[in-house]
Amino acid sequence: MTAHYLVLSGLLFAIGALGVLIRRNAIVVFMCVELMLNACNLAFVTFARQHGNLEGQIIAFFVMVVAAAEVVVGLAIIVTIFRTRRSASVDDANLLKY
Amino acid sequence: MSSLWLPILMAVPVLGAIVVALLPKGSDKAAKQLTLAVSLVVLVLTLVMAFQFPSASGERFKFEAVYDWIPSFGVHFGVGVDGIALVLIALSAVLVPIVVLASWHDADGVRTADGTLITPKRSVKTYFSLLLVLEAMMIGVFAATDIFLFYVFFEAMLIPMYFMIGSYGGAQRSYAAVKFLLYSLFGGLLMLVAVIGLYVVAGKGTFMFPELVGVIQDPATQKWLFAGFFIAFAIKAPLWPVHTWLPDAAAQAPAGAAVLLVGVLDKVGTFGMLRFCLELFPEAAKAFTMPIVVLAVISIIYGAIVAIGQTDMKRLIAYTSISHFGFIVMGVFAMSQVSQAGATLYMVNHGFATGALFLAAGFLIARRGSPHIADYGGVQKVAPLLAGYFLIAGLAGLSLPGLSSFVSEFMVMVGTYSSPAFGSGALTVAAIVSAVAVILAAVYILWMVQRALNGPTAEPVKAFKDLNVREVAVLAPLVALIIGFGFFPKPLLDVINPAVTQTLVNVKVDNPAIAEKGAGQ
Amino acid sequence: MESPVEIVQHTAGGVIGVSWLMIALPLLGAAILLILGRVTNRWGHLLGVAMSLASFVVAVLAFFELIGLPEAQRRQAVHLWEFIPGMVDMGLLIDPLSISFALLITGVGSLIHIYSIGYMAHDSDRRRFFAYLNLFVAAMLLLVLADNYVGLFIGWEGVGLASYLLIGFWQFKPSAAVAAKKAFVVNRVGDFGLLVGMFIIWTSFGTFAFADLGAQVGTASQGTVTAIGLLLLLGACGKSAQLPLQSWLLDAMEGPTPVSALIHAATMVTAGVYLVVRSGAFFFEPGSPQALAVAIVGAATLLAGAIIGCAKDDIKKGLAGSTMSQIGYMMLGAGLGPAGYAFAIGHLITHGFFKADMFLGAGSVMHGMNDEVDMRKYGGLRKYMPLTFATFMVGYLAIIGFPLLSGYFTKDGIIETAVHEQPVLGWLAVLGAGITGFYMSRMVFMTFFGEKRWAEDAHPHESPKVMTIPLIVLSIGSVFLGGYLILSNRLMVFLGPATGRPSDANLPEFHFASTPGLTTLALVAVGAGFAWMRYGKATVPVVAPRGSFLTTFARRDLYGDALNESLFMRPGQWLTRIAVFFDNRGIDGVVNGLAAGIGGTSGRLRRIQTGFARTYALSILIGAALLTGALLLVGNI
Amino acid sequence: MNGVIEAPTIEYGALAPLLLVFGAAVLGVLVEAFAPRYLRRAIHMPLTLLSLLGAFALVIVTVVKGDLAETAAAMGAVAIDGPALFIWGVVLILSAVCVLMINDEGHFVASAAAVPGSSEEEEAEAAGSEHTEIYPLVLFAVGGMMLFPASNDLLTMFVALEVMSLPLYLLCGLARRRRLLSQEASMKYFLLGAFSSAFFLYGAAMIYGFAGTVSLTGISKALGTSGLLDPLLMIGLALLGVGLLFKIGAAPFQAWKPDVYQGAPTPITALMASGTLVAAVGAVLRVFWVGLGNLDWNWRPVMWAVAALTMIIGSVLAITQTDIKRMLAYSSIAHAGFLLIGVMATYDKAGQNSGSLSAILFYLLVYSLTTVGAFAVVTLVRDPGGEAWHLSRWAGLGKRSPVLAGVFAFFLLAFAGIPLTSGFFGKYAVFTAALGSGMESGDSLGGWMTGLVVLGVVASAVAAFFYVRVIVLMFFSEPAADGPTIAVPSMGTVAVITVALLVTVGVGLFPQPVLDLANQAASGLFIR
Repeated sequence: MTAHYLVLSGLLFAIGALGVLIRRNAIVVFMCVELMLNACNLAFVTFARQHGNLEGQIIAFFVMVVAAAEVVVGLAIIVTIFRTRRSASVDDANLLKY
Repeated sequence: MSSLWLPILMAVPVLGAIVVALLPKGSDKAAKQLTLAVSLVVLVLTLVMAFQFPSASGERFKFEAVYDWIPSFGVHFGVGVDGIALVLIALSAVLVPIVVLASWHDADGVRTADGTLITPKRSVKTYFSLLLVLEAMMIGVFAATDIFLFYVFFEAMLIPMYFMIGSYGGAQRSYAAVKFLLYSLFGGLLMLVAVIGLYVVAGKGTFMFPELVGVIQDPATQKWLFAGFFIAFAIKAPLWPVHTWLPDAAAQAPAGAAVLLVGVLDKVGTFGMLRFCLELFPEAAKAFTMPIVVLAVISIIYGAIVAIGQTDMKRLIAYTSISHFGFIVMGVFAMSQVSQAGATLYMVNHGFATGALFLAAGFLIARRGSPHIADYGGVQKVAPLLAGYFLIAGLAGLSLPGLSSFVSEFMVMVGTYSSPAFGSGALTVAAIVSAVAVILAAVYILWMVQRALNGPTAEPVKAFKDLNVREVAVLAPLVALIIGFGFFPKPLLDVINPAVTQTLVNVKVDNPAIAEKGAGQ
Repeated sequence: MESPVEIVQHTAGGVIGVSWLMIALPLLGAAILLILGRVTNRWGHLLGVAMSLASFVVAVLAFFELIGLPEAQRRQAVHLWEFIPGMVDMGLLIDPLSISFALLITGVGSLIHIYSIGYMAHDSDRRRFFAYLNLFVAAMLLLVLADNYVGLFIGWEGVGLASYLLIGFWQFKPSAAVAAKKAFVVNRVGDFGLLVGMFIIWTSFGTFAFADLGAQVGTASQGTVTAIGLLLLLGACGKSAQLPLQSWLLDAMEGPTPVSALIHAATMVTAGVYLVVRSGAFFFEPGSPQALAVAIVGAATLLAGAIIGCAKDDIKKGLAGSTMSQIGYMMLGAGLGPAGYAFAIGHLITHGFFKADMFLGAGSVMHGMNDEVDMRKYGGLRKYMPLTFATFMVGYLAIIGFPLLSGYFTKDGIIETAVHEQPVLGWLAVLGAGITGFYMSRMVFMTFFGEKRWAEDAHPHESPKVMTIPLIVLSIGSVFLGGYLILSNRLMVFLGPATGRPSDANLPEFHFASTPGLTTLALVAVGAGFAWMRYGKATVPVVAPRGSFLTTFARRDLYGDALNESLFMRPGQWLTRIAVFFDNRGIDGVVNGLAAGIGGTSGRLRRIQTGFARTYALSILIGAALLTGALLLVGNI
Repeated sequence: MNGVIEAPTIEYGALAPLLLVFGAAVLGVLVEAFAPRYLRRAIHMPLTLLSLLGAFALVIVTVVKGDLAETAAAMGAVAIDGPALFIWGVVLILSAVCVLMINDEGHFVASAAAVPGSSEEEEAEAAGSEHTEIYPLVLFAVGGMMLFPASNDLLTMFVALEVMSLPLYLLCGLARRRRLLSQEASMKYFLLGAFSSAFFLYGAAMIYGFAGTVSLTGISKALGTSGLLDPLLMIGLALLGVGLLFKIGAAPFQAWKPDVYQGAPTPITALMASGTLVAAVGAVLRVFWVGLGNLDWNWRPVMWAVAALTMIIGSVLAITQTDIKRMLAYSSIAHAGFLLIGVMATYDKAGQNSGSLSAILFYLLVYSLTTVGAFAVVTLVRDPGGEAWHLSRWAGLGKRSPVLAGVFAFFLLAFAGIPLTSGFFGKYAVFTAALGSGMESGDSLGGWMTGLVVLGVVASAVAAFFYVRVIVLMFFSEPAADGPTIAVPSMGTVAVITVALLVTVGVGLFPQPVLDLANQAASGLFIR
């Protein structure tokens, strides 16, 4: 019965990954990453339930904290880029290539 | 047990190099003189050592010295010489001072007879310290009795030569230098795999050559490892078809460097075949003999034919060397006492003969600023000495009887023809075909002589000055050696023969020569 | 038949003990002259002559010491030094054969040295010339004195070198340079044969020393012996300008005339004959394929040479043709086994005299006619240079075999034996003699008779004593030597120990009125008469008429050069071009192509680094998918 | 489960180095908060350096004391064993060296917030203000690098990964010159890094799902008992791998490396190219042989492909690079490939693999130091607009400043693995290990290992080409008319280059001491 949750988390993860690939706006891309992280959380919690131990749930909390930290850093970077380029599009920033 | 001869022999030039490199700015002359002095010291030491050789202790290797270097890899700083190594070390020790003298002005901007600058001024100190480093490595590579140490020198030698070609050479120098380096490096890396493989398979935990002889038994393994070593050596001693780096490198290198490149560095390849390919992997060596002899014969004839077609002196000489290396390889793999002794002697004589030829050509080019034969003509009239030495060197190149190279070439051919190692007539055929090179050699040398030295004197040639004292001092010793060993090769052969006998024992070919004639003892 | 006697190691000292001086002295002379260089310009030529004479003296003394010994002792091997340990011991072999060569070489050599003092007087490089001459003498002596094939080969190539240097002595003339190179290269073709022959000798007998070989040849298979014989013959053809390797000799006339006299007439070119005789062991029984081959080559060459001689207007080339032809006779003789050896060697010696005589005479003429060589521009010179004329006449009579002169005895000896052993070849030789009569007479008439056809500035005059005296000495030899050697078989008996000879019982005696002999004389007379009509009575046009097909055929040296060119030179050049191209484009092309290929790949691959973060993300996703897939796959294997 | 939770035990002694670094980092933040602007640098520099050196000293002490715990510290969260300590030492040296470089003027932006080319920026530059936050950020990153290879459960590892990465994301964006590039690099690194760490986390989740625990010890126990072909496990393994391989820049996860290395301020590039790589390889080793050691039959073939691909991509793509930093980035990709060969070799059952483990540790040490040296040289070759990155600008450097060019050439030769340089022995050790394990009976790959080594050899021959190309440029071609100026190196940079050179030369001549160290570190293997 935990299977459904796993499937859901899988879906979420896939959606997030796809979002990263499809969306241009850096913020959205970043939110997709967060979505992937949360998919992980769901999986952890599910497994915690399945194995009947707390580890998974504890991990989920850790992940949230890390994600928060990531947000801080990420937004800082993205905002700077936006200020410089007047655009938050991931594709605009491709001076570095080949 | 451990004698200090060889370590000292290697230390002296290294220290010399460091001192030369540290000399203050503008002390070019001092650098040259110091280098010359150091190289002469090395020469003297080598000769003293050589004269002690017969009486020195040790079965296979004499003057042995073995120190731990990298215990956890089983690597030793192990040096020692048998007859073969000794003569090659002596060759290097003789050539270096001559080269130093010959390239006296190479680094400070060469001007032609009519005063046009061919090569700009470059760092003299660097050039000569590189030369000394190279000398140390040349001695080391022949002296190494530890396979890993041999490999280290084998590869490290490339670097000084690379810089000598790359920053002191002709117009195409960087292309030539890179080609030379990558070609050899590639071969060397394949050899590295074989070296490691040998270490792992042998499982002896050591790289000392004597302890690894005859350890690998399984024929299949032997073949793989043999291939690894042989390819590296074939590239080094350019064997058809992996030879094309040599003409470029030799043509672009300054004459002095070219002499060391063709005279000594390439010998490492043939030396390696004789010392390592044969003794470590005898079964494989026997299995591969025929294909390799075929390649050698191709090199002999092909090199000669292509040489005939060259318009650039140095390239021409390089191709003649390819032909000569064919002879050496053929002699090595014919696996008879006479042929291998001949091949070893050939390594030495070729060093002198081709060295002299390169240097004479270098002096010619230094006066005219062009390597193209067509730009010369009638040199004989204005510079008889230069022409004379050039001619003698050339005659040595076509191994005229009475000159040293004849003895070795003759021994290689006779030894191959009469090799008892293999019943098959293939070797006799190889010998006969290779003898055709005798005719071709006359063509490529004499045609060059005819075009460059004979005929009416070309306009720019009229300005030529004849050899000066320094240049005579460069060529005279070589010519003396060429003629001397042409009539009295015994001293060399007496040293070489026992070592060759030992080799053949390790290769386990039935060799009547060891019993009676040939062994010279 | 008596076979050669055993070679004994020379123990007692004496002159034979120091016979190496014969070689050493001229070698020393050459070394001094070359190393000291200009310093010796003033007295260099004198040193050269002195050294040559000294070596002649040694030879004479050795000769007398040798004939002092009993027959069985007359082959003395003198050990010198260990050359290649276990392979070759360098040593000299003093026996009748080698000593007679030594006498010829040093004797005629010395005369030519002396002659050259005068001939080269005006050449700035006279010193170098004498250095080379000495070098040649030394090498030639090593060739004939060495007691093993390797030593012989060293001398063999040494004379080749000397001849190269001397032909190209005036190397600033492109023609001379080319001729020198050609001579060397063609000789190398012969050397190839000699080399391979030596391989087989070593392989089958394990020695190069004549002493050991003589005994062992019997042990080898017929095939081996034949192979060796034919290969040695190839070598001989190269040195002695026999067909098919004759082409270099005519060009070799580019050298100064004394050189042509010494090297390309008297001595070096006869080395081939020496080789065959010295290797008698391999040619012993006449009629064996290799012996027959020698005889055939000889016969063919004697005709070819004679024909060429008929058409040449250049006096030296005419003589060169005749040299070819005469050596052909010697070869023929050498191919007839021990019976012919004595005559071959005899003819070789006498030819050495009269041909040298005539070459030097020609030189003297050129000297007077400021180096004009075209006989059509001579004529009526007998009044102006009587001595030269007289000596030349002697040589002429000797060569056409005028009764009782040297050539008569030796050539006739060869012809007689040939007719007896190989009739066909014998009669060809007779024919050849007739042609000889024609072309030599032609030469004499064109040069010394008829009316003047000189260039305006020509002031013919007799040459100085230093040049004429050698002529006289040589002509004396040309008169008497032959008779002395042949009559009562002196030479044959003398050479016996070295070459083997018919047993005393059936030593041939000389018939003055044999069929072949008389036929020869008749034909010679016809030839001479024909020559008189064409060139004596009739006026000789200054420019050569087109001439018949046969004439052009002869003028072009029987198209020998054309043949070589179309058969070897051109294909060779093409091969070279192709090889060079293949090397640059083919082999090196592959190497560079490989490098370029990697570079290209890199250039294309780096395009996948688009710089778009999302592309990178995609690559990561794909990578993840691949990894997962791979792992699941591997897991289920 | 009962409600009683015991208080966790923490081995402060063993963890001291780690704690010191993190503590100093926190202290640094406080300094940022309270110390006056003009004082900050004066405080930060010694604080950072001292804490790093102190931590290094502590590591030495622990090693000398020698009694390593049999089990992981901090309730099994942090494994402080031989390899970990070795890596700690290496990371600490590297970071200390890098800090010397970082400390130089002119690498970092005056005010990150200011728009490039804006008036604010000019003012900030005029005021000489600068971002002293760099120091604590570096310290956090270093702390992460230490924790990453030492963490004994996937959670700790994930946290360490982030602690290591987040500061680096920021640092990448702080270049003073070419700020657009710098910011772009920073963003790419951030997004992709976050993306990949998400994979890592999901992989961890899957494995947790399989094993019911995230501690590596537990995982390997679980593997020992139950069936190994559970798809959960495989997926987990794969995704975990993605996260780790991304960090060491193995193909096909290498895409970020060139861009980030090029854009980031060179000292930071040096830190990433050396420290991050070392830490990541350490983590890979720990996960793949402590956690998944029993699974090697499954992951080694895949790793084989990855290693091969990485070497090829790295060396082939480097050939046509025209930017020195990009070229070095690709070269570091190629070297990651060589290191993976080592990882492949290190499979044998406990005790057997110490040889190859020490090979990898040795390789890490020598390679990373050479790398730092090389980047240090790059910082000195300047154009008016900043560092001269384009290779064409390096033409004839050998004429203008032979010493610098010579040193750089030597580093390049070391990268190429020419004998008598440290790089050669690194390669040699790894290749030997690989062949050795290939020859072992019962190796799942056997002959394939030889194949991989040959491939590696070919790759390094190709790689040699572009190293040589730079040497050709520097020495054999004539200098450009308006060639780059060579900045007068600060004491710090001189020190960096000297250290790097000494190690490269010294180890090249006498590798034995370092080898002994590596052997000793490897002898204990990992705590399981």
